[in-house]
Amino acid sequence: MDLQASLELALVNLTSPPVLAFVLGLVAVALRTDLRLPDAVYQATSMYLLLAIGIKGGVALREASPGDIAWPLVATLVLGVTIPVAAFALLRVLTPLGRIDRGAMAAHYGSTSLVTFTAAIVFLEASSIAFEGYVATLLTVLEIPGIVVGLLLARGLRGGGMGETLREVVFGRSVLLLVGGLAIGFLTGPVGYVRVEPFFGDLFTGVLTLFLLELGMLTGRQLSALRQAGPGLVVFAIVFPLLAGFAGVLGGTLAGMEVGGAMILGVLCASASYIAAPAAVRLALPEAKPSITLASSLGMTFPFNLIVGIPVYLLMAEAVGSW
Amino acid sequence: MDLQASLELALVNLTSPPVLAFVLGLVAVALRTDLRLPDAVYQATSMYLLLAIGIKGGVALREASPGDIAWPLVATLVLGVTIPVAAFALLRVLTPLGRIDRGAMAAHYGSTSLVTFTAAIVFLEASSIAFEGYVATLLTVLEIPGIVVGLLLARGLRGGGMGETLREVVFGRSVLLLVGGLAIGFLTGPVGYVRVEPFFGDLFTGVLTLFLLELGMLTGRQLSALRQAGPGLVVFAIVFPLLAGFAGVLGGTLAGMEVGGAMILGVLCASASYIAAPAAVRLALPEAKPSITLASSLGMTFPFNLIVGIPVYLLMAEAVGSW
Amino acid sequence: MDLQASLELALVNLTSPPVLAFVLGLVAVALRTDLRLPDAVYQATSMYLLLAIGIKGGVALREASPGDIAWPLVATLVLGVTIPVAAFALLRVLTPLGRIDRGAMAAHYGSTSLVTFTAAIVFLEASSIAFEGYVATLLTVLEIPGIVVGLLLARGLRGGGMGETLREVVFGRSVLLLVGGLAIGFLTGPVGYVRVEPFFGDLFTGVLTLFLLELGMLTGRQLSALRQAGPGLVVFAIVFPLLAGFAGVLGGTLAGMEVGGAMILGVLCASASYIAAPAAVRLALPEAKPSITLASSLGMTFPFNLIVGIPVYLLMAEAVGSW
Amino acid sequence: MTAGPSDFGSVTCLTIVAESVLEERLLSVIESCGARGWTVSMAQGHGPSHHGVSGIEGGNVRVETLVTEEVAARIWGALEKDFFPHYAVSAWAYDVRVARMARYS
Amino acid sequence: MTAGPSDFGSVTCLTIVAESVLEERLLSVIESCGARGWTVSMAQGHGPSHHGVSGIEGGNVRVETLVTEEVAARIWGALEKDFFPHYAVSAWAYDVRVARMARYS
Amino acid sequence: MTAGPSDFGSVTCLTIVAESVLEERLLSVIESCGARGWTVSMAQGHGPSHHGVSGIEGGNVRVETLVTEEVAARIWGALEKDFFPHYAVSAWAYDVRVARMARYS
Ligand SMILES: Nc1ncnc2c1ncn2[C@@H]1O[C@H](COP(=O)(O)O)[C@@H](O)[C@H]1O
Ligand SMILES: Nc1ncnc2c1ncn2[C@@H]1O[C@H](COP(=O)(O)O)[C@@H](O)[C@H]1O
Ligand SMILES: Nc1ncnc2c1ncn2[C@@H]1O[C@H](COP(=O)(O)O)[C@@H](O)[C@H]1O
Ligand code: NA
Ligand code: NA
Ligand code: NA
Repeated sequence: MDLQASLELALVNLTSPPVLAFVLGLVAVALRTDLRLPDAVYQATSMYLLLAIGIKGGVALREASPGDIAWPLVATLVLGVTIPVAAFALLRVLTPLGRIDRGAMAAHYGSTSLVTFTAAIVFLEASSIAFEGYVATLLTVLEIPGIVVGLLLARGLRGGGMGETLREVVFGRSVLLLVGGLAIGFLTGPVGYVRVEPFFGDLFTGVLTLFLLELGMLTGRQLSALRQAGPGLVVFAIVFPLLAGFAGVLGGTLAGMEVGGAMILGVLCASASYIAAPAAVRLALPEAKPSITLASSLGMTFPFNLIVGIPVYLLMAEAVGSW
Repeated sequence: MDLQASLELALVNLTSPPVLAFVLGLVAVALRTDLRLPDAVYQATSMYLLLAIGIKGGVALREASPGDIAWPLVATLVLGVTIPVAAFALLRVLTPLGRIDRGAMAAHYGSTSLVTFTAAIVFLEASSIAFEGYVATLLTVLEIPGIVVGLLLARGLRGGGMGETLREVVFGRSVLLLVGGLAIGFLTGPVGYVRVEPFFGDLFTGVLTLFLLELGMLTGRQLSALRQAGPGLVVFAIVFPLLAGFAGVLGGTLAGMEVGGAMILGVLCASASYIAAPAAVRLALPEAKPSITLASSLGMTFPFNLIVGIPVYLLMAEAVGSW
Repeated sequence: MDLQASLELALVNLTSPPVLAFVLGLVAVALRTDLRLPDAVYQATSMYLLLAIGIKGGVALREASPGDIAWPLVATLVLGVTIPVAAFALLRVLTPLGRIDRGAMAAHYGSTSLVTFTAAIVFLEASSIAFEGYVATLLTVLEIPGIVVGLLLARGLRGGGMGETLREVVFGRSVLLLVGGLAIGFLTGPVGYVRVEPFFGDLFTGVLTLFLLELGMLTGRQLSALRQAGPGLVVFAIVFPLLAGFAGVLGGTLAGMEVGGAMILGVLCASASYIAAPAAVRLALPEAKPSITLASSLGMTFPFNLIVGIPVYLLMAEAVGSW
Repeated sequence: MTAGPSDFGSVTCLTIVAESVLEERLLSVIESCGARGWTVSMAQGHGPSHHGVSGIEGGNVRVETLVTEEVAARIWGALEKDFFPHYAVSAWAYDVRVARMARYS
Repeated sequence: MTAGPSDFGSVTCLTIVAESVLEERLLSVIESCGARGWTVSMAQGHGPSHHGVSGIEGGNVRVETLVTEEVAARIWGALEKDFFPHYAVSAWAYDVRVARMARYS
Repeated sequence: MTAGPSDFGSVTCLTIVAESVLEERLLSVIESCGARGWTVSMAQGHGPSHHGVSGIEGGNVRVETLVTEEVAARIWGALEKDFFPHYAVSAWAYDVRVARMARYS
């Protein structure tokens, strides 16, 4: 793909309604506008997004043969354990953050971002690039190990109350909806899915647009925290996604995935969670400062991935794929 | 239909997204997961379901000729008055429940379950079995008389405050939305409906899936009450739907309905209400124990109908239809 | 168009689901039914409607050539400033209302009604009459000047705190969603829109139906205020829309719009706001009596426009167009 | 707080939490007992006599009403007679300071 | 409650219910009067001066703020001046016990 | 209010506002301290130690529980130990009058 085509694709991504809604949310905060999705609707919306992504992943999983998906699953698990460790180590070099805050960051970056994933899907579909349907399964698989590893890095294996906390994370609502959705999708298959597709499929991007409007406002309110973040954190928030993204692309390609699929695995690795991880970290590591993790994941890495990252991971996947 | 085909159909029903979501709700409670559809969204969702079913019933009513629908309407009304009386009498034989609690049960079983009805529709459509469009009208018609008869059985005709209570039921939100929807559908007809079909039609099964997730959690929290229910109540919760379902199938067939339509009327009769009836009974019969009625209707009859009942009523309808 | 065809079109409008839902809301209040869309859902619904209309306007704007839209925009701006002044003056003749209340009324009638606009669109589409896509842009443009002029008429240019109030209006949530939606639609264009169309496009009429149910109930609760309104206000609420509607039709035709487009501009001018204006007026003119403005705009002008106005503005546009 | 231009005073704030199906009834009882205003919000809850059904009705309703002592006593009486014996209802009262006393009595 | 490791104390809890269109203004008044925190929830309501328009704005807003007596008096003053005369607003105050007094003063 | 047929009495109303992610934990702490009921609603808020993250979790949760003085002291202790140091939590207590004392002790 030449530069011109890449820039065009980047533009497609930048001008997709969800990304524009995120920007509108930033603008709303800058203008001090009293806009807020009511909490009840916000919570229902995030339930919808998690369940929908799970169901789609389950339907796709059923259509994949075990042979197709075995290696990608292994690659995802390995990445899910490695990436938080790498983040934890790199943060030690780049920032003065303590063990707890680095563990919290590792949990966020080890897990993955539903919204970035979806933007990548939208991007590939708009560009007519094929990818494996079961990538939604990989998203679900990648959601949890990173959080667990991050918490363990912060607390150590003998940390008191780790058991209870892990229970809260693993049986928490995010995981239940994702895994439950996966099971529903797998059991109902394409035949059953067709009846709920208008709701869980067709509406997805629109609902995501509304959700990103709210997320943009949340980010806007965090921007002041950005200023307090040292330069090391800024470097981390930009560089680490590129490293993790490359690892994901490499893993996906080695596992035999298509260019589009390897790119998505890159996106999953490069992105940081802001649905499941913040809640889990808040419960398990109350001493960690959420302003740091959110400023980094939502304030820098998320827009970076949306604007620069997504096309870059595609270029990476094309380059690696043609080796 | 042979056994194999029936089992396959039962499986289709069991693996439909709404039913699987109900099971996921049960699982969530068993795992003690803090999942809850916010009340504001839950209330809006039940408003949506009632209005949507009413509108569809109204559109179908307009397309039916008066000659087609007259006998089915008569059959439905007769069943709507008979079934609660039968439930009231059978409960006297099977259980030690007092007059008030039996009246409350009669009101629940005399009314009908929107969700079971919809599962039956989904089931028929998945199996490509034809049925009359105006069955949604019958649902609306069957909603109310059973509740009124049940309350009268509990209180007696001279019960103080019956007038005010009947007003609360008949002009309550459930009936208003159903009957109002019926009127809207009838007046707007297929031409007007086409513009709201993406919302009230296409999304229906998806919204129902979300609603059943919540209903599954509610049921999960009632399961302890199940243990307190005597064996007589368990027998009633299983046997009565079969009897009432058979009566409905018979009535539908005698009224000249197709196999699919007669089966739906059986489902309407066999199922117990948990949107309109609980609220009405709560207001009118505060001494009745809701844990008993809910454990029976939501904890036993509802899953029984979903899993076993729906295919059985179809077999009944085929058998009766071929007499 | 002959009388028969006009009556038929009026009937189409009267029996559209949103209008019927409005009537159902009135009926619910009359029957004292405890129906209420929860506030959280109501607020989310109005956010959805504003954003959706903005996005559609933006997409259409992009497809319009600057030459096409320049004159209609000028006409809309002129009308947006003239109409509130005319309303202010006419009210002085017809009613005993003071300066503040007349300014409040001018702000409502100078702004425009999203719902009436949508009913007109539904009406034109049902009647297969063409209109310019960018009319949604005109809606957005017309939203604000009328409010500002109305407030200035009430307060005078030197009114204290006008600056802060204007900030609250111009950066308020209604304008932000409309203008932000316009920008999103414009930037994303038809290519990006296609992905959110199932949400923002296909569902629109259905969501509007739910919203109008609630608005009908609100209106029902205002009906008592109607009785207090003097005869002059009743005359104004009926006659002014016809005058302003005619001005809009004339302006649209002179600006070179098609019959359908000129009719829509007439509807925009004839209708009174009840999303953006009430909030702005409440903040800026607390001494104004909301019962008067709402009884007039929601209790009389809105149903008048829905039932009589919409077909009449079409007849006007056809008559003016054939001059 | 000392008396200013407004007429400050003390009234009873009565808070009632009940299954949401009772909302309409509760408000009409409150009104007929003489309350001149109320504030209602949505809530979830759990209590000793919990019937476990408020979920199916969409949760609980939480009503606050500022009333004089007599009106409060009248509402308590109505609660004791028609609500406490049968329904999931909690209620509590405390004294609050208000301005514009005339609005509450 | 006796003084423990935390600094217990007594502050005023001021509850304000108003048409939701006023939310932003109300919060900025509260803040500029010296309140250091607040809790906001959604509500419906009815009152003697009810204008019947809160529905179209999406109901009422219910604000609770824990403040010292002086701050409470200042907020009352602002309410009396800018809100009570024109808007649908109710407010009431009562004393509550808190820990970590420093947070509220 | 004088003692009627019901057993009137006075209990402590403890109100706790916290980030909503804590809801489950908070309720189980309350229960294990001996509370026999609670009422929960949704809220938004702002406070001196505001971490600015309650938004991403869907706001705050507002818990009211009516308890005896001893239970209130126990809950305060648990809040001071496990919640105040780390989380965005506010709590306040005041005395209220109830009927049917047995329900709260
Ligand atoms: N001790 C308590 N503190 C606060 N709220 C309570 C308490 N007990 C009961 N409630 C509320 O009152 C409702 C009805 O209680 P109950 O009648 O015991 O089912 C519950 O759902 C709670 O919302
Ligand atoms: N006596 C009262 N008790 C509780 N809340 C009240 C009372 N009076 C008014 N309110 C609340 O204050 C709001 C404004 O009241 P008003 O200014 O009378 O329209 C109402 O919508 C209610 O939510
Ligand atoms: N002074 C206050 N008055 C009322 N609520 C408060 C106050 N301070 C804090 N809060 C509530 O407690 C939550 C947590 O406060 P904080 O721990 O300071 O972040 C806030 O989000 C508010 O909802
Ligand atoms: Na990641
Ligand atoms: Na039945
Ligand atoms: Na206008």
